[in-house]
This record gives sequence, C-alpha cells and structure tokens, in this order.
Amino acid sequence: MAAPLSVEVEFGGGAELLFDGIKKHQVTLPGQEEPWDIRNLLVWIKKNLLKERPELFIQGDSVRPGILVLVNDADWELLGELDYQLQDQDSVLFISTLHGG
Amino acid sequence: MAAPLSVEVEFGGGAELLFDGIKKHQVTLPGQEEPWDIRNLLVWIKKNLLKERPELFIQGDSVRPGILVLVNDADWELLGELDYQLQDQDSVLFISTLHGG
Amino acid sequence: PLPPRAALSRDEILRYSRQLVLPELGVHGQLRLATASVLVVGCGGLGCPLAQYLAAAGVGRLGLVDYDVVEMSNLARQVLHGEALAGQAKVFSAAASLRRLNSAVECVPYAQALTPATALDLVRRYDVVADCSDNVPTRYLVNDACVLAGRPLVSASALRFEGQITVYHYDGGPCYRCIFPQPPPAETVTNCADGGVLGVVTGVLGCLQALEVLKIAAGLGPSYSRSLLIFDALRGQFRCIQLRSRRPDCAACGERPTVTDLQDYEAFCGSSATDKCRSLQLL
Amino acid sequence: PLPPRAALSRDEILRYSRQLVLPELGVHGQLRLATASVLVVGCGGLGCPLAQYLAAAGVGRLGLVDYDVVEMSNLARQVLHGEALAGQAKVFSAAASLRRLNSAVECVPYAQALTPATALDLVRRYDVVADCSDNVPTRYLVNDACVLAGRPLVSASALRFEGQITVYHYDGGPCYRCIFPQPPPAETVTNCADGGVLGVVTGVLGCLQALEVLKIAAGLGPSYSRSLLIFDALRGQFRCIQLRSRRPDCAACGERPTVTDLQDYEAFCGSSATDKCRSLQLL
Ligand SMILES: [Zn+2]
Ligand SMILES: [Zn+2]
Repeated sequence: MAAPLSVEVEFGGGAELLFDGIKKHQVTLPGQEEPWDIRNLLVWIKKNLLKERPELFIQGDSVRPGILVLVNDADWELLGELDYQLQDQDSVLFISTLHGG
Repeated sequence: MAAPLSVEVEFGGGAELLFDGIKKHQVTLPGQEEPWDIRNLLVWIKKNLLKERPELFIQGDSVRPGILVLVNDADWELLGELDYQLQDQDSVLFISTLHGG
Repeated sequence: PLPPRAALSRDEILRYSRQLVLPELGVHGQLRLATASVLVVGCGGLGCPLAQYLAAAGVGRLGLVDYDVVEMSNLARQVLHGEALAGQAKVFSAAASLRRLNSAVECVPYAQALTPATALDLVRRYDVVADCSDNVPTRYLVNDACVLAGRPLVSASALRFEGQITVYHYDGGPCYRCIFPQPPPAETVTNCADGGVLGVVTGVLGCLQALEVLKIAAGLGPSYSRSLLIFDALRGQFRCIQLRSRRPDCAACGERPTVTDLQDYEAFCGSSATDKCRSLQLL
Repeated sequence: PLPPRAALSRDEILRYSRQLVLPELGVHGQLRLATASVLVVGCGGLGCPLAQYLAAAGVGRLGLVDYDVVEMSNLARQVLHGEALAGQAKVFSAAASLRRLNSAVECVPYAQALTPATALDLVRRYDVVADCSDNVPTRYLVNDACVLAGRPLVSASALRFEGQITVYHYDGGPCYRCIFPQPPPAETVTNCADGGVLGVVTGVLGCLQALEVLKIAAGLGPSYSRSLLIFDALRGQFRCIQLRSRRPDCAACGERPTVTDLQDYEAFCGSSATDKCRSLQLL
C-alpha cells in the first residue's frame, strides 16, 4: 500500500491552455495499492485535471509527441519514462515544444 | 562549541577577480567556540581566500559599498546582515554591482 | 503624459496583430502602450535594443537622452547606430533608425547629459524611466529624480559577460538608495571601456529591460520589483535573487527623506558622469 | 569555411576593442569570429536580433535564408526591416540593415525556402547553423541537414510570452530527433499568427541564440547542449532543464541511421513549411 503523495504538476509552452491556463497545480495523489508512477499519474491527470480534448495531451498511455516530460527539471527519459516511481514532493513538468519565431 | 560547517561561497559581478577569477568556493569552516556568523566569515575569507587588495572587498568589519550579500539567494538585510548565523550547506553570494551599459 | 485614446486604427490593428491576439495584452493593453511615454537614459549598448523593441511594440513617445557621439568602437553593441553616422550625436542616429522601423512613434532626442538641473523636469514628462546609463553618478541622479517625480525605474547594467536588471520605486518597492545607501569607492568601479563587454550581453539585458517597461506600461506589472535578475553569459545561467524591502530610513524614498532636491552626484560619488577615459581598475 | 587569418587590422582592433579586452575572447577569439560563417534559417523575430548581434560582433560571413517578404505585421518584432521595405524580400531588407551596421561582414541572401533539395549543400558551406524558423517541417529539415553535414545547430523558438532555446548535435549531444523522434500531430501546433507573440520575447531569445552561436564560433563552447532553457516572460522566469543524451537508436544521429538523405518533411509532419494561413488551434 503506497502512502498519499504530494506532487507539483506544472504545464508550460501552451500545454497549460488545456488546464484553464493554470501553470502550477499542487496535487495530492491518494494512497493506493500500487506505487504511483508516471503512467498512473497520466491517468489521474486525464480524469481529474484535463476536462476536454484529451487527444491534444495524451496519446495511448503516454503523452502525445511534442510534449516533453521533466521530473525535477530532468528529462524523464533519464529516469525510466512511464515507469518512473514518483516520490513525495516531486515536481513534474509537461512542456509543449514551441515552433514559432 | 559550534561544529564545522560546509558552506558554498560565491563571487560574481567582478568580485571573483579578487579570488583568482574563481566564482564558486566549497568551504569548510572549522569548529569553534562561537557560532559562525557573516562577521566571522568575512574575517575567515580575508585570511584564507583574499590574497591582495582587501580594501576592494572589505571596509571596516563589513563588505565595501556596492557589494550585495545574498544568503541562499536572499538579501542579507532580510536575515540580520553581519549577525546572521550560518547553517550547514548555506550558500553565500557576494555580488559586485555593475554600472556599465 | 499623452492623451488617452479610445480605439486603434486599422493600420495599428494590422501592425500589432501578433500581440493584440495575446489575451493578457489585447486592445486594452495596446492602447495603454500607444499612450505611454518612456524616457531612455543612455543610447548605448542597453538603450539601443531597448528603444528598438519599445518602438516596435508601439509605445507612444520615447525620450532619448545621451550627450555622446557615435564612435566605431560603439558599433559592436550599439546596434541602432551605423558606420555612416560616426561622429553624429547618438540620439539623432538612434531616432533615425527608430523612425525607419516605426514612424508612428514620437522620438524626442535630448543631445545632452542628464544633469541635476534638468533631470527632474525631464523625468516628470514621462511615465516610465529606463536607466541605460554607464556610470554611478547618473544612476543615483536618475533614481532620485524618479523618486521625487514618482516614476517607476527599470534599471539594467552589463559588464564583461555579466548583466543585472531590477525595477526600482515601483508599488512600494525599494529604490536604488534603499539597496545602495552609499556609493562604491570610485577605485572599485569598472566601465565597459576598461573591463570590456560582449555586445550581445547588453542585447539580452536591453531586451529584458524593454520587456519590464512594456509590462509596466501595459498594466501587467513587472517581474523584478524587489528582486534582481543576474545573468552569467559564459555559463548561460540566470539567477533571481530577493532584494530587501523599501527602507523606512532611506535618504530618498524613506519616511523622512533628506534628498528633497537633486544634488551634486559627481561629488557624492567621487567620479565623473561623462569622463570616458578613467584609468583601468581591477573591478 | 573562410580562410584563416593571422592578425586583426587597426580598424578591427578599434571597432572590437570592448570585446578584445575580455580575456576569454581576446584577439584569438576575434580572429575565430572573423573567419566563422553562420547560416541563419529565417529572418523573422528570432533571425533579426540574432543576425544583428552576429554582424555587430564581427562574424565573417552570414548566410540569410528566407522565402518571405516584409509585411507590416512583421515590424512589431522583426526589427531589421523597416516600413519603407514592405513588400521586399526579407533577406534583402535584412542584408541592407546589417551592411549599415557592419560593412565588413559578408551577407549572403538566399531569397528562397530551405528545401530538401537545397538544404544539405547550403548547410555544408557554413560552420554553425541557427534555426530561427517558424514551423515543424523546417525544424526537422534543418536538423537532419546539420547531422548529415556534421554542423552544430543552435535552435530557438518563441510563442505568446514564452521562449525555448537549446543546442543540438554538438560534441556528442543529442539532435532534434533524439528528443522528438515523432513530429507533433499537426492540429496541436500553433504558429505566431494564430497564437500571437510579444515581439521582445523573440528579442530575448534571438539574443541568447546569438550568444550561443558566438561562444561556439569563438571556441568557448555553448551552455545549452544537452539542456533546454525555457523562459516565461510574464513571470520573468528562466529555467534550465536537463535533456537526455544522444539516442543510439536515433533515426538521424544514431548508430544505424535511417535518415541518410533529406526527405519529404511536409509529408512526415503532415503540415506545410510555408503556409502562413493555418487555422486557429488550441495549442
Ligand atoms: Zn529608497
Ligand atoms: Zn539524434
């Protein structure tokens, strides 16, 4: 049984526009049987924060191409991507890549 | 008896030129009778790091006008200036103000 | 201050369309910019990119103050000037470039040093002041004039590979004298001629300074009041540090100010506001 | 690449004196800049300040690529152009401004889109590439050409009040495809016309991009290889995030690359590299 976690979830680069324009969300993830990983977090975000057009954020069980995921300011690819197990007080940033100039 | 402290001492804005151009110094302050405060730290810096022209850095028992002192990225004026008691792992930044344009 | 305006013209809507669609700015913000006036103190490495982006964004009136003339050694960072204008007053060279970019912006050139005799009257004619100067006496002079006139001051500086920017005297925040009650000893001050500066560092800082001016003028509020952003261009590092609050005992903005008129800042600082040939100092 | 040079002229020593006294740069670094060539892909909001500061600093040759012409709606951020040049090709307008600033810099205008047919040959003629473009197909095209030609790529972008900058394919670091193996769905991509952009945000990013180019060209090394600097102009916040390493299975720079020639990037991305009238998307 994993204890509840307090996590900072941030959106940037335009991804925040899918979340009422709010960039920083202080989130409490409830205790559950399995440990919280990014895969579970995405499901939780889809259910609790993302109200419409989920296809602009989620594709399959991951984020759509063009969104970078940073855990404590480091690329999630360095940490196991979807399988990274969240720690209390982690910060997770989802940033949409910009292409304008 | 205060225990030894490990402190990061940084210089910027040109103040580092008085310290062989080195901006970051990892410093261990030895254990001593009194607690370590910024006043003591300045004496220690003058003796151990500052080899020449101390008048460009120190004036009386404080820093010269034009140098800002930041403890953990906050103005030392918010923390008691010379009397602030250093904690282990504190970061102390001395930054010379720039005037060029 | 310029008279208020009720609507944008068709041409303005086209020209500023990319910023008009920003919900934080919009037509309301653009109208505020169009009726805003900004005094730019110094048309050097900071003042050039600053004035360029303020003019591009449609600020109504820009006052340009500089006593100096364009020299070839300026052109590695003072990008509004050009080779053909060497020897001309910087304010005229800058105004000509700005007019090419946006003829609707009113540029008022002041080809003179800012002095205690003229500063207060000048600052009172503008809504926001940008300190793009290069010496200590001018920085105290601009600060005191802004405090006496009640104007926000966006201040930037650069030297070697480093830059600093902050906002003074905004919404109860500290002024320059709150942070620096005493001037630095003259022998510790380095100018760009002696210490050198990489031109694009003044570019980064001048653009950030323009951004703060635009946010103040548009009513969005600045980001660096009560804080100082420092930039280390060699390491690519930005760091924002928290400054003290306004000092109740500040000589300029405190509860019993002693600076009730502009003073002799060269005597106060022990250095000149216009001497370009100071001797080499260590820092 | 330009031929090496042994010494600076008297005029060059005067003009670049403020940066020559920087010990990290010095005469050696200035000679490297004078013999460096940089390809600027896009003469818009990023390319204008970038080219301006590269020319000011004395980079030997600047290649300017843009198929587009100057429009009034460009002038709120594309500061090299001017009102009188509306309708002209951006590369000619930019080259004329750069020549006014520094006639010693050789500007080579390419008034055409960068295409898979031309990109590799063009990139091979330059030492460093700056991606100042505004669409996804061009970003993949520039990346693949840089990987195939073995050139470092300094890439910046801006939209609304935000900007991003990183360096690709430098000294074993990742390329664009290492980070973004798949293009974003076309309906999730917003351009500046639709989303808007505050001009001075492109100014900040273009200056930072010029700084990275200068550090690479002078041999000082960039700061943002393997990392991404993100800027939030409304909050005045910079944040540097650590990117992954080069991917051994990258289609472009991996151990068994499948991208051995330039491809059809518009088909790959499902969007156009030149269409300025895409429909409004949410992000
Ligand atoms: Zn004050
Ligand atoms: Zn790659």
